[in-house]
Amino acid sequence: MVIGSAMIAFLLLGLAAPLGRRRPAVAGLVHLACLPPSLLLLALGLMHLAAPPGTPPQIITLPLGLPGLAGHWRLDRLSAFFLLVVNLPAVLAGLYGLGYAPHLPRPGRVAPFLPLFLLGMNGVLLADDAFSFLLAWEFMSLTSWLLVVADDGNPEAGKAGLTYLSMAAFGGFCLLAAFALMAADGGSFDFALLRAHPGGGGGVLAVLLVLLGTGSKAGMVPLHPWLPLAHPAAPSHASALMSGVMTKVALYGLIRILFDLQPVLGWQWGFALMLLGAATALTGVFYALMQRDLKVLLAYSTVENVGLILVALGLAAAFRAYDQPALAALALVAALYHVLNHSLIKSLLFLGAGAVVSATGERDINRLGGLLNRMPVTGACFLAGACAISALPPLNGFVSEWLVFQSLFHAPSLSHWAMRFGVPVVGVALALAAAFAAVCFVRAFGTVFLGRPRSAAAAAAREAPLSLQLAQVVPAALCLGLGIFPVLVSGGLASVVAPLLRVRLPTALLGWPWLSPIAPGAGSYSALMLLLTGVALAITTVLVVHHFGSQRTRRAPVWDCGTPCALPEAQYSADSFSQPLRRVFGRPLLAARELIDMPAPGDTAPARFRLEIRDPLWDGLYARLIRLVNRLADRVNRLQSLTVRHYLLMMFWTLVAGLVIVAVRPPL
Amino acid sequence: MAHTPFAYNLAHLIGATVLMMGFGLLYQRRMTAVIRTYALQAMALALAAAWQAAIQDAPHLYATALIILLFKGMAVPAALQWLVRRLGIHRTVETALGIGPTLMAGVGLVALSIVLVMPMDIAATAITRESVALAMSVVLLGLLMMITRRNAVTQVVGFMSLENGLLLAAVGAHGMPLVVELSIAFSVLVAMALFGIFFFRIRERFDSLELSYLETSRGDSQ
Amino acid sequence: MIPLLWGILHTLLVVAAAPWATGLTRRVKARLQGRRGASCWQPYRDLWRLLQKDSVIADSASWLFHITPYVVFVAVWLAATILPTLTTDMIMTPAADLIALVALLGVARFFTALAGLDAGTAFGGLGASREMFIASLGEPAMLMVTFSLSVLAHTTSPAHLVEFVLAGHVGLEVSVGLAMGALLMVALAESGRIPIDNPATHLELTMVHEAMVLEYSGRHLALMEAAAMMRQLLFLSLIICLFLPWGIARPGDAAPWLLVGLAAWIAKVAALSVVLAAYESWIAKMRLFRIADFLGGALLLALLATIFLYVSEAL
Amino acid sequence: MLGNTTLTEFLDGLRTVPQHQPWPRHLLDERAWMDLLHQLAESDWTLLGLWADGGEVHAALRDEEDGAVAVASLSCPERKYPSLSEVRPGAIRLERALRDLWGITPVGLSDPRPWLDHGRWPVSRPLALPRGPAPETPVDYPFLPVEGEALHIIPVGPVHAGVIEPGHFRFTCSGESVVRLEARLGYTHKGVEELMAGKPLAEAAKLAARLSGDSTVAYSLAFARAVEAATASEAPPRAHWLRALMAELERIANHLLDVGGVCNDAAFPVMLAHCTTLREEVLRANAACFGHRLLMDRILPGGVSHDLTREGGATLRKLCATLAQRLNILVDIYDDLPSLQDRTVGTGIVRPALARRFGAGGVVGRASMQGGDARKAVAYPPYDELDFAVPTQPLGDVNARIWQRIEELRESLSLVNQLMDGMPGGPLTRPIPTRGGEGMALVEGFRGEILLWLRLSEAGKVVRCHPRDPSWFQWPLLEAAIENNIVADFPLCNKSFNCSYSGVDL
Repeated sequence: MVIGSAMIAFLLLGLAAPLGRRRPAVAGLVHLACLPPSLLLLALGLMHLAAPPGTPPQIITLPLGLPGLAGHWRLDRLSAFFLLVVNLPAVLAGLYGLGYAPHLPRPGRVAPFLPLFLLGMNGVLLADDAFSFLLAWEFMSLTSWLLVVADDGNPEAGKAGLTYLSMAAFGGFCLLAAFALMAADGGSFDFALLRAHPGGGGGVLAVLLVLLGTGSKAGMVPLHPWLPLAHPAAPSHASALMSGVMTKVALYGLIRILFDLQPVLGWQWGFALMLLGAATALTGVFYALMQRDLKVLLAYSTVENVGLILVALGLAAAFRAYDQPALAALALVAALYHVLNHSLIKSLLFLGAGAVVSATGERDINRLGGLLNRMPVTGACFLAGACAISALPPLNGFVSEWLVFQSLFHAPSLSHWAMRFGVPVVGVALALAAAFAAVCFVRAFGTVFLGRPRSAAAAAAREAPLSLQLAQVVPAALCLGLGIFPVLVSGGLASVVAPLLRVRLPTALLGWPWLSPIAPGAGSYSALMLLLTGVALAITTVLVVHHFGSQRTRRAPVWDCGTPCALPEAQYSADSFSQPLRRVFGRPLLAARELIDMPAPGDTAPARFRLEIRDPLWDGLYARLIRLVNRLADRVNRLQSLTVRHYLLMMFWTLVAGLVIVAVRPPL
Repeated sequence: MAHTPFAYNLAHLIGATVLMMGFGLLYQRRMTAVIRTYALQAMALALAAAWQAAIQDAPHLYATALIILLFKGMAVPAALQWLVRRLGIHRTVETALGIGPTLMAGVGLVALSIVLVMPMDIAATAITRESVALAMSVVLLGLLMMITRRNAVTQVVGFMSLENGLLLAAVGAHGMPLVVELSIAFSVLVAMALFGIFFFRIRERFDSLELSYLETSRGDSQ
Repeated sequence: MIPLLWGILHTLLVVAAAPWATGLTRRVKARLQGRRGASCWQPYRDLWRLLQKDSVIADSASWLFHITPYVVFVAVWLAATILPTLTTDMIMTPAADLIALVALLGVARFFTALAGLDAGTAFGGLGASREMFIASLGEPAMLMVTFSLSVLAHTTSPAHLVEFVLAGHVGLEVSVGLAMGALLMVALAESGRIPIDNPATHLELTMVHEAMVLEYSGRHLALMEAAAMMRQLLFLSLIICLFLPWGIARPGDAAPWLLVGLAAWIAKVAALSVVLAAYESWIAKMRLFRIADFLGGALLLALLATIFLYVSEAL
Repeated sequence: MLGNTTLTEFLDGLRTVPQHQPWPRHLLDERAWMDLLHQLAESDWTLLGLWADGGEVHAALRDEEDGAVAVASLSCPERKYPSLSEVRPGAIRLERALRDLWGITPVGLSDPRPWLDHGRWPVSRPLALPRGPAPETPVDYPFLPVEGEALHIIPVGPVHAGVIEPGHFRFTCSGESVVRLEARLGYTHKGVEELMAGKPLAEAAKLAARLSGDSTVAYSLAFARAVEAATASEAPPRAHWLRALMAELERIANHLLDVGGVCNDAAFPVMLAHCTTLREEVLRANAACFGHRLLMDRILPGGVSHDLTREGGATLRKLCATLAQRLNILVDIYDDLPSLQDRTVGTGIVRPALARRFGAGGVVGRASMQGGDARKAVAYPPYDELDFAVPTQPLGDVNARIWQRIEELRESLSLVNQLMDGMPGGPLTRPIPTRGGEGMALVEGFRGEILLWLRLSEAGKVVRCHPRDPSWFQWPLLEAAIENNIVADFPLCNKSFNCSYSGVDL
């Protein structure tokens, strides 16, 4: 009932919005109107999660769908959790859009699609049969595509939209085929029936297709290239939703299918997922490290975090295959914890990036700088987000990373040698990714918010309006809250995971403030204790320093080794900051080359520097694919100019071929 | 012949030191450092032999240890140092593959040898899987060094480190007579002599190449 | 009550002993160079002198610059507090494990690097860029050491690791040896010593840590310096705690044992400081990009340590 | 005629200035100067120095084939002359300095920026006769352009974190990779040429001894030799030998410090500690033998001020023996330390061709295959009677410069022994006749060849004295040595050059 009304509200909003597209204020109103249904769904999710264990899922059947098939909708704990993940950022995005949307170049092209986009995402979470699921999925893809191409004045957005659309079509097709395979044996698209016949039909191919379908949407390597193009092209609050939320919806699909509908998988799948995740994490963060465009950087960072979640999911699958449900639950809790964290952090960061972009009109971080003095609230919130995503305690990012590492550290107990060698390698990859993430966000925050302004626009920046500030303060506070009270969250997640793995993870074996999920002596973490001790130490430090030392502080021109230089270039640029890593890792990974033309001493000709970076994945895979498709298209083009007889001939042959297949195919 | 876990563990630890020196050989970029690391490896090997002598109660292994220490740990490195200095090639180690990738390949080889050793059923002998894995890793690393280092001296060192791996396996095995080890030692001597001649023959080549390779293989431009 | 008391004592001890360990290293180094060297207590005087001076802050710096010294100092102090030194019976034991310790050091580094960028100078950026470059390999290596130890001992808590070692569950394992090698390499890098960084240099262009704190003065600099000293002590303690824990007091031991633990810890710190000084005196600083090989080597060594566990476990 | 002429042949028919010793000075007109320019483009004559004097510009040249040295002078009443920088890039900074000091414009000089004049002097053109006014607004000094995205600038100096001489280095980098390095010097201008003018010889000698603290012997020697040349007098033989002894001692002390210093900049302070103690022994021996640790004011025009006693001789012999022995230990340490070699080998390469183009001598030049050494090329007494080699290195990197110093140290130690063995007796000084004239001296200091030119008035006072430090031709090479190196290796390159900041800014 509640769900339905919320969904209908989204739908009506989306349909009504175009009526007022001439007036920018209407765009703000539409965003405002998105808040109640989002809040409603949020509350619903929370209520369902708070319900005592054993509460059955709510099931609704609607006469919607394919002829003869009803539409099945279901709210269980997993859906409820993801309702949280989707609608919390949605509320923030709505709040943000309230102040932000009217200033967009084309608010009329954004306002109608945002509620529809939310509708699509929520629909995916609640769908309980393949048809509804795919319908909602495609709806989500289409509306998000419309958001990507919202800025029609931007040719880049057009290109991003095209890439995205083809990738979404590919993903949707994969899922369609996967469901077809899965349903082939069970004879039904109903999830309830699929659940009742685990391990039925499809097998390897179906799982592979699911992986491709959801992976392409989540940004799994090597299916990620659309993501850093598409996410940043949308308006910032839509980027936040796409990057923070839509990738999570894709992961929801993966979890739903792998852990609920098809729970009988070999450890090899977990292993493959882990390796894919590790590759995704490393690739994502390394590309993020090389970016100059703030929003592209954030999009690549999303790829990294998706990788981290995939590793945890892979671990969970492997543990489950080895019949170690407790550890599987730990890994799955870690994955879900990170899902929640990342949706919050990435929304926060994208909203912050949006505030920066609208204050300066500049997305190139090499042209920003010194914004912390001019935009203190945005800066502080972005700092919180940067710390959180770099997994610094006591923020939430660290908790999920800690859980992932804890589950990883227990994975070597799995007996197959591939697992035993693979896990440490994945561990190295994750550790590297975590360290690179810290570098990446020191670089991003340092160049955008610290130092001196590198352009006039950055020097003239003003703090964002109040609603934008609020939309950033709330997630920043939540990041801290989710970090300080990890036991509460992981307890809740344990109840989400319990029905899937039939085991409830004990999250606090040592008592309330200590997160200790494995064994009392096996390593524990208490953010609250750390924070309290830290505060005590900080107070001591301040008291001691100020009592025994000088308290005076003078402001003076920068010292800079006695040679202050007023040029804005006399500080590290973002490119320079990451150059050492580019030099060490970029040469093998990106074929990065620095071409330096240094004139001889005394020669007054300019020295020249050029950087060549190529994406081997794009060159090697996608560029070839595009060429192939183009060539095929050229061939197919000829079909347009055939005679009627040729067309008839082709239809005939197709018919015959179809009949042959039917004849040869073994009976069901 | 029941050995205490301590005896095993120490033996393995010494073996691991030999292995680490094998990695050290791959890591070094200066000829002097390579030779010195090789000497350390040989000394660790001598220690391994001595320890085996103690725990196996096999006095002839003490002799082996002494031979290894004197010959491979001191004489050969000193000769190589002299040779290298004499030829004026004690600068950079020429690499066919960068240091980082070589080290990664090395770890891969160690993993490979562990995988190979895992299913071995060796309950009958006193050699444990671990020591076989260690020895095999050292051998493979020596091979890797011979492949990835262009310079003749480093190739010789790679060959001798490979041979250290064989000795490591040999001293761990019970009942291997002294003769075997002596013959191995002599084979090295022969190899040394051969390679010595070889060096002098290719000296001209080094002289003419030195400048160009210096510029291409400078430390930070890899 | 007793653990709380010892906890407080231990917290004060690590902050009080850090300058001494640094002073000792400096003095031994001076001796090895044929100089007389300053007294071991000189760092205390230096810190005191810095404390008395006014702090001068660049016009272009933001509020982050003010709070960073406190954040850094507290983060390192907190990390040092987690680590058992004289006793494993510590109140902070369950609050954080080695992963959290790495992360706390990460907090300190994150903020130091940001402060380096804050004033908008070339040197600050230079230091920050290099520090993060080094950390991007050092931190994973440290995590992998933790990994291999935790696979061995089934715990990531340092106090429990000590218990595990002391209980004799682990002898001279190959993995432990490899992990120790890796940790030694990481410790050199993380505490900013030669051959990675030269804390005594006056050449701006070669600095790493010093370049980041170039703009600091007065009490802020004192805090940064003290944090660096504490970080060095922390790594010495970490090596002691994981690989040479003998002598440490354990829960239930009587008070005299704590004194023994204290004496043992001081002796071990002194010994390691001397070793560090001797090592530093006989090696030149690395080329910057060679550090990638060095720390990559440490990372691979730690990886090997984990891999080798399987052979020994399969026995 | 182009191409195969020697310097002597080329200048042969031109008017020669009387009383210019020991090498001829020719007066060129505009056309002959242009011919000279063309000739320079073809030949490999080395530009030894370029300076002005009133309305004249002088260029000292040496034909490397036969070692002939000559000065070509061009009178430029319109205060401009055709620039040599096109054919001899080493002249660029000299010409820029000349323009700053004398207001004489080198026509065709591609770099219009000032060099020594930072706009902070109370006058401009301080040596020109009507001096120019000081600039009213601070002068903007545009650094050379760099093109590329997201580069950053590192301005280093003139104030440094360590106690070293002031110099500004501007790096334009992408991260650690240096795209361009430009040095800006001229923070230590003392107006020495003006101070020297009108001074009696004794006072001028004192000034000359203080031109560069670490080369006090070399500069005193150059001054004394130039004075002796101008007055056509000669110091007594024993003075020659004692001068050479002091010069070698100075070279030994400085090279020792440099070897240690380079290692110290690679964060290997042990080497510096040992080298410093060795240097201290040299300085103490100096003090014991000659009464001054740095041997300042020991060499005077006409002779030397202190004699070497028998005990002094014994001290020096003992010193040489200890030094030779302990030097070998240090060399072994250096050679056997891979971590140190790792830093020095292949770092900061100066290509021989470039060193040749700039006419760089000294350690920097010889480490890049340039064999020039005034002790051999000019063979001033007593070096014509001594047996020594001038070592060179082929590779031109930091390691080569260290080895160059080590080998020169060994040569110098052998020279000290030879000097003690063959030391003739006789008087220490011979009076300088009071007469006018022009003299030039080429003396090998520890950095390289020092040129000192002076003109004396009939009353025996200095009219004009122009000292040219070897660093003039070495500094520019530093900007090339950094190519393909990273920022962090610059201090090492710089220390291995160890050019004088003060010497190029007198």
